[in-house]
Amino acid sequence: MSLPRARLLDGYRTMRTIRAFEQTLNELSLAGRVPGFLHLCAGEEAVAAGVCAHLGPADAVASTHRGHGHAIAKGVDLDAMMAELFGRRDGICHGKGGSMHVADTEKGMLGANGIVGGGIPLAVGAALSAKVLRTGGVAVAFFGDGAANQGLFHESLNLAAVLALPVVFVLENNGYGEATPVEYHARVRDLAVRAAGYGMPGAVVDGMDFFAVHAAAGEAILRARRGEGPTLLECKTYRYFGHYVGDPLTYRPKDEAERMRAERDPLDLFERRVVAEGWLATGDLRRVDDEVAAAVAAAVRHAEASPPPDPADLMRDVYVDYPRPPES
Amino acid sequence: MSLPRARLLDGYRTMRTIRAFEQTLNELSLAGRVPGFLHLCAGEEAVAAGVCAHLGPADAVASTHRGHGHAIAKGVDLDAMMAELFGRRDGICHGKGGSMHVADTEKGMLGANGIVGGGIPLAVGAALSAKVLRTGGVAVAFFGDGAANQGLFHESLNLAAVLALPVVFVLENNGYGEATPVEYHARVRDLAVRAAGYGMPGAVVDGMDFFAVHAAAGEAILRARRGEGPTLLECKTYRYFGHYVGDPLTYRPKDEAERMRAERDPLDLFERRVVAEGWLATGDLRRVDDEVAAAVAAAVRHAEASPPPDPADLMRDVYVDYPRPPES
Amino acid sequence: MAERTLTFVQAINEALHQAMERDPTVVVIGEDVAGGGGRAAQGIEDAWGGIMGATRGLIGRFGAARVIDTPISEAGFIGMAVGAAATGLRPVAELMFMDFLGVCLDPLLNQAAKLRYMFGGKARVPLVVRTLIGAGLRSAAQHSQSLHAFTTAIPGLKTVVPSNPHDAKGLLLAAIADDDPVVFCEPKTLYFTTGEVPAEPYTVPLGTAAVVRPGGAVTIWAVGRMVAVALAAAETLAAEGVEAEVVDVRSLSPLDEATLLASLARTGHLVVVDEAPPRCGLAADLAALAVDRGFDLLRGPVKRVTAPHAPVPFSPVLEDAYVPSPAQVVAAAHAALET
Amino acid sequence: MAERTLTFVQAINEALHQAMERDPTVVVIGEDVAGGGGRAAQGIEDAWGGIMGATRGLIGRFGAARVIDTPISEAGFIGMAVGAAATGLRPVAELMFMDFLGVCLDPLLNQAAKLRYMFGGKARVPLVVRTLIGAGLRSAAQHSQSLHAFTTAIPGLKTVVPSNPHDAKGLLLAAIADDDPVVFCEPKTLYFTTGEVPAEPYTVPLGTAAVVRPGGAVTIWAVGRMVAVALAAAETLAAEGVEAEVVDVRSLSPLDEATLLASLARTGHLVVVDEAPPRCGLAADLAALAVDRGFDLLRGPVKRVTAPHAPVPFSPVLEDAYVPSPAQVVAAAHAALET
Ligand SMILES: Cc1ncc(C[n+]2csc(CCOP(=O)(O)OP(=O)(O)O)c2C)c(N)n1
Ligand SMILES: Cc1ncc(C[n+]2csc(CCOP(=O)(O)OP(=O)(O)O)c2C)c(N)n1
Ligand SMILES: [Mg+2]
Ligand SMILES: [Mg+2]
Repeated sequence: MSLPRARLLDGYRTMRTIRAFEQTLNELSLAGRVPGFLHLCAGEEAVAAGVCAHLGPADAVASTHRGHGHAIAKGVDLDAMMAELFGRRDGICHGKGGSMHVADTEKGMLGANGIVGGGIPLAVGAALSAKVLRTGGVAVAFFGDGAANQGLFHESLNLAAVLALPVVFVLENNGYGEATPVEYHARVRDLAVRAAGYGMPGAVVDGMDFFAVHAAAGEAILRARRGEGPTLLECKTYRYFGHYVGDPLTYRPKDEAERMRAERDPLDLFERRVVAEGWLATGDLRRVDDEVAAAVAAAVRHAEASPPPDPADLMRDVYVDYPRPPES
Repeated sequence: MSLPRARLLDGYRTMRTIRAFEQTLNELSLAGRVPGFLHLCAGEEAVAAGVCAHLGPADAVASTHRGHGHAIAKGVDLDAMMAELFGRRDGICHGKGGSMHVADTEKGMLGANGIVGGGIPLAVGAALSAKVLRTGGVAVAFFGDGAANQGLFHESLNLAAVLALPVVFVLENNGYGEATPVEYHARVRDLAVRAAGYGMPGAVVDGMDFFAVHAAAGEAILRARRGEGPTLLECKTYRYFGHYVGDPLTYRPKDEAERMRAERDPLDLFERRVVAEGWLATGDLRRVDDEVAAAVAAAVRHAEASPPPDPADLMRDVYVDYPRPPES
Repeated sequence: MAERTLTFVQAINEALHQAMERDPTVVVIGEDVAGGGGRAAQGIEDAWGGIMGATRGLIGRFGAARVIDTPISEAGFIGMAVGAAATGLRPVAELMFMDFLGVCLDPLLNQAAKLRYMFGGKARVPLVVRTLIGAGLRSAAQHSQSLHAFTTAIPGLKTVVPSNPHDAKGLLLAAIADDDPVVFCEPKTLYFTTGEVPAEPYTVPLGTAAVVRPGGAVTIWAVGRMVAVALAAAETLAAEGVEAEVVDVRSLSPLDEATLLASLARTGHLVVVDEAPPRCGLAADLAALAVDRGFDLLRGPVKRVTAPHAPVPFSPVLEDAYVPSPAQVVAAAHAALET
Repeated sequence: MAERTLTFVQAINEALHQAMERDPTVVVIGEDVAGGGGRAAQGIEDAWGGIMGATRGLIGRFGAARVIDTPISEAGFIGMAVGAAATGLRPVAELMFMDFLGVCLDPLLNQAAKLRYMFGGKARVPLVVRTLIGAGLRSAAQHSQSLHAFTTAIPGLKTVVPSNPHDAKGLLLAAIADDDPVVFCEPKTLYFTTGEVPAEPYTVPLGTAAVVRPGGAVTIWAVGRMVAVALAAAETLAAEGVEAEVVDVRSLSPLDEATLLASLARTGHLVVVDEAPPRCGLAADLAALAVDRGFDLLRGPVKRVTAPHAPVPFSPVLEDAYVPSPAQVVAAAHAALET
């Protein structure tokens, strides 16, 4: 099943941007140029891109600690995002959030989230808003295989099913929660089977294949938009880097990531497909690559040029309105 | 499948004791003679009796706000239990716990629990102790249909499956969580299907039929004892009284309870079966009825004769050991 | 206008009706807030209207789309309410007993309280969580706690505790209109106490304390159910010739430091009364305020009257000994005046 | 015996080894406490040993039956630990960051803390929950909180916060040997600080504070990471001729009121330093103690130095402004001495 050329290019651009962004950050972080810890999603690009291709600004996504890809796919400004990761004043959160809290509510990006499972009920809430306010919007909750063992997952899915809310639960199964393999932390092959416990459709998708994700997500989002309720979509995927930048990766076979990169890389798979089918030419893709490289480099320059926040803003935005905070 | 005569009489005595205990409490509570709120389990006797018939003092159960039946079936002393409900010094918890916290750790009764779902992980913990300390014991978590929507349910079942612990999860589906029917709070006919999400066997049992519960629980407990891991057992049952004593019961059809009492009463079903099969004579059962009635009446007398706790004991048993509590 | 008397729970109910009437984005969410799972077809829609009737009648008036019964999934539905608040609704979620914060702290602690700050000011979370607090109903350790200090401690949340029907209505309307997340604690033993309540909608602004009894000898800061206990103690003290000034703290965060300290300035002596246990509680918080910003005003020790450092016991004699009494407040006032 | 220097995390690790060695009922439970899901077959059993290595080596020595990797299910596994503690084990559960209390408060608040009392003394819950607290690692609002006041506030729980490797080992061994549930808070920025630690097992009793610097002019009560901040401030003050006495509170519940008040008796002036925000926190709790039981000793206001009433920000410049500094403690000491 093909897509219009512009949509194909958009999908590819999203994936390439995520890849370039994450690779750049890996280097910057290892070089000590970015504060704090980073959870990178290189390898998982097809999920964010394939799902968010169906979403507009009236639709909401809630994300995870590994949230850069979702933010990029949801259209968050690259410069402002990079500045945020640097902790700068021009950051999308003015430096208050950092990598784990990148957010842009105007774009429907309800935030990365430092609490495993924490974003899931937020997406359900966005779906409730869409339903009550009849915006026609849908919500998507992204979360990992590890998060599927949190109580928040269970309660959120059942609640969404009971209230028939327009939300899609996208489980990014990358095989590990930190150092723990999914084969250890759950006794089922497919976590998607849990959907049946809520009377909700569940599906397993090849999360390395943009087209597979795009098709399955399209269907689920359409169901949601039609008022037919939620879906659980398990995307089998893989993270190339460690759990965080600096992870010694002692817990997975040395060649596992190399094999995935060589055989299942989502950008390669995409390229092979579109070229083989004659939908796009290699030159089209290389042009995107160049544009993306330039954009990411510009974002780094923008971030580095941005001043740090003013310490006087420490107490700003704790509340919308608060008569005199307590002295300390 | 028959049982030895003594086991049959035990099972009946347990059910009859629970029934008499709860009916007596309903009257006492309506008459204002028992403090606080009571959640009675009349109608659900076959579950507690059928499951606990397989348990010894080295086995543990964790219970719910509707816990009198589990405590009785687990062998907690009737006098001490009644005194507890009256808030007296001779209560099993010296008046500190009341109906929602009836417990006797020496009997392996880890407590009624005021938090919906709160007891489930405690049972998992008792199973961990049994496994690590190689006691040969098993643990049982009793909980309701409503509790199956708590995150604690989800996390506990998955954890028990992952660690292959000797625990049986007994879901008492009485059709309602407070005023909310199960058809509203879950979109599945059988909550037992959730077991599949944890790679755990799940079964649906007629919870009004002592023999059905006894057989299914026996199998699940044997599995657990053999080290083959946990099971989820959904027992379809019914509570005759309201959610609490005083509940106006506006949320269920007027004749529903009457129909259940007439057609599906666990004591009646038991009696019909044992008499029809010639396992016991009606006279045997009436003798038990009389003994039970006397025992419950004696428990009430004991409770009423017991003095209230000494207010000086207010600060006792907060800790095993605490150097001077703060003044207030 | 003629006087009109309502119970505390009627005042809450009226506030909810008026808020939903005026603002179509207000929704009510919780376990059995209608009851019967909204089974309109069977004519048993509003079977409960909340466990103590606070939400009764709402579903009939505003429909199941805005009065939402939930499964027993507090973390799920309060988390949902947070997400809904961040995307255009003004949810009023009911957490049946504050003890159940145990199963749903995260959506408040890590989400509602922090989204706006973490997002650099880009989010608003106009959420209200209504919840019952307090001992006295022989409900034992897991249904009797007063955990208002927990939410007061969390930057990003606001917390209020009304002590009478008038404030219950006015503070609830203010909380619902507020653009920040507010935890609205309802002392359950006040539910059927009565008081004058104007029929029209009105607000009691968050961040305002109220002097509920003037007096020059000693100040008593009290909250929730303890306001009545303080007033009873003040009567006894008055009979002894000691005029106590009683201040109803009522808004725990934001805190009306000015009104509290102004009273202390008038008397120089202070007793703080709170129903929660003593450690890291509101009483300690207010005593610390006194000894920091009000040290020059103090002419004696700040005495706290709180529950003891113990869980709430079931037995009536023990529970009665547990809850702070007017006699304890009188004794504390004596001690505060002793220096 | 020769001096022996360990890091804070090595001291914790040694205490865990020694406790497990001596008592076969001690088990360690948590996410990646071994890592790799205990996949012995693949030779990657101890892949992590805890996110910062505190539990490293345990699974190799004591096996997967006693060193238990869990799914990301804090309420489940801490609840399990409570149940295990009530039935014969002495679990040491690891809650990776104390911020995650949001998803697992119930097993502590409503179960571990209350079982013994509710059961009339029939249960013991010898549980330890180890958890990281504090800002400073640029981890933003959900991975930087210091929630030790939350557990201190709960009757039935004990809470300790060691400030150095020696106490880390001794308090952890005492906590594991204790028959009550203990929340053991580890200030994460201290993890790689070093100090003298005896090799043999020893305990620092719960309920004891320590005077870590004598001085007669002003008392500073501090906890955890703030002890070093207080000591740095004391150096500056000493240069001004003001000798500060620094007391490491270290056991928050039970609290060593005697040692704290004895120091106040010596100086008459008090500063309390805590890393958490001000409302209903430990600093308020201790200031309240001072103005109640220590009022006659006080010759000036009690000044608190805490984080501000805000979430922890990400950006280094903001986070550095957020965490209490020696300069703030010096200023507070000046204010405390001013009257
Ligand atoms: C409630 C909670 N528990 C634990 C953590 C620590 N933690 C951060 S990421 C992570 C692993 C999450 O695994 P998964 O959901 O599979 O997402 P992935 O990292 O693989 O993308 C853990 C345990 C946390 N942030 N929140
Ligand atoms: C965490 C929590 N939420 C809500 C309640 C209030 N509550 C007490 S019993 C109950 C219904 C429980 O339903 P179910 O699990 O089906 O048990 P049943 O009462 O039917 O035996 C509720 C909501 C509670 N005690 N704890
Ligand atoms: Mg994962
Ligand atoms: Mg039920």
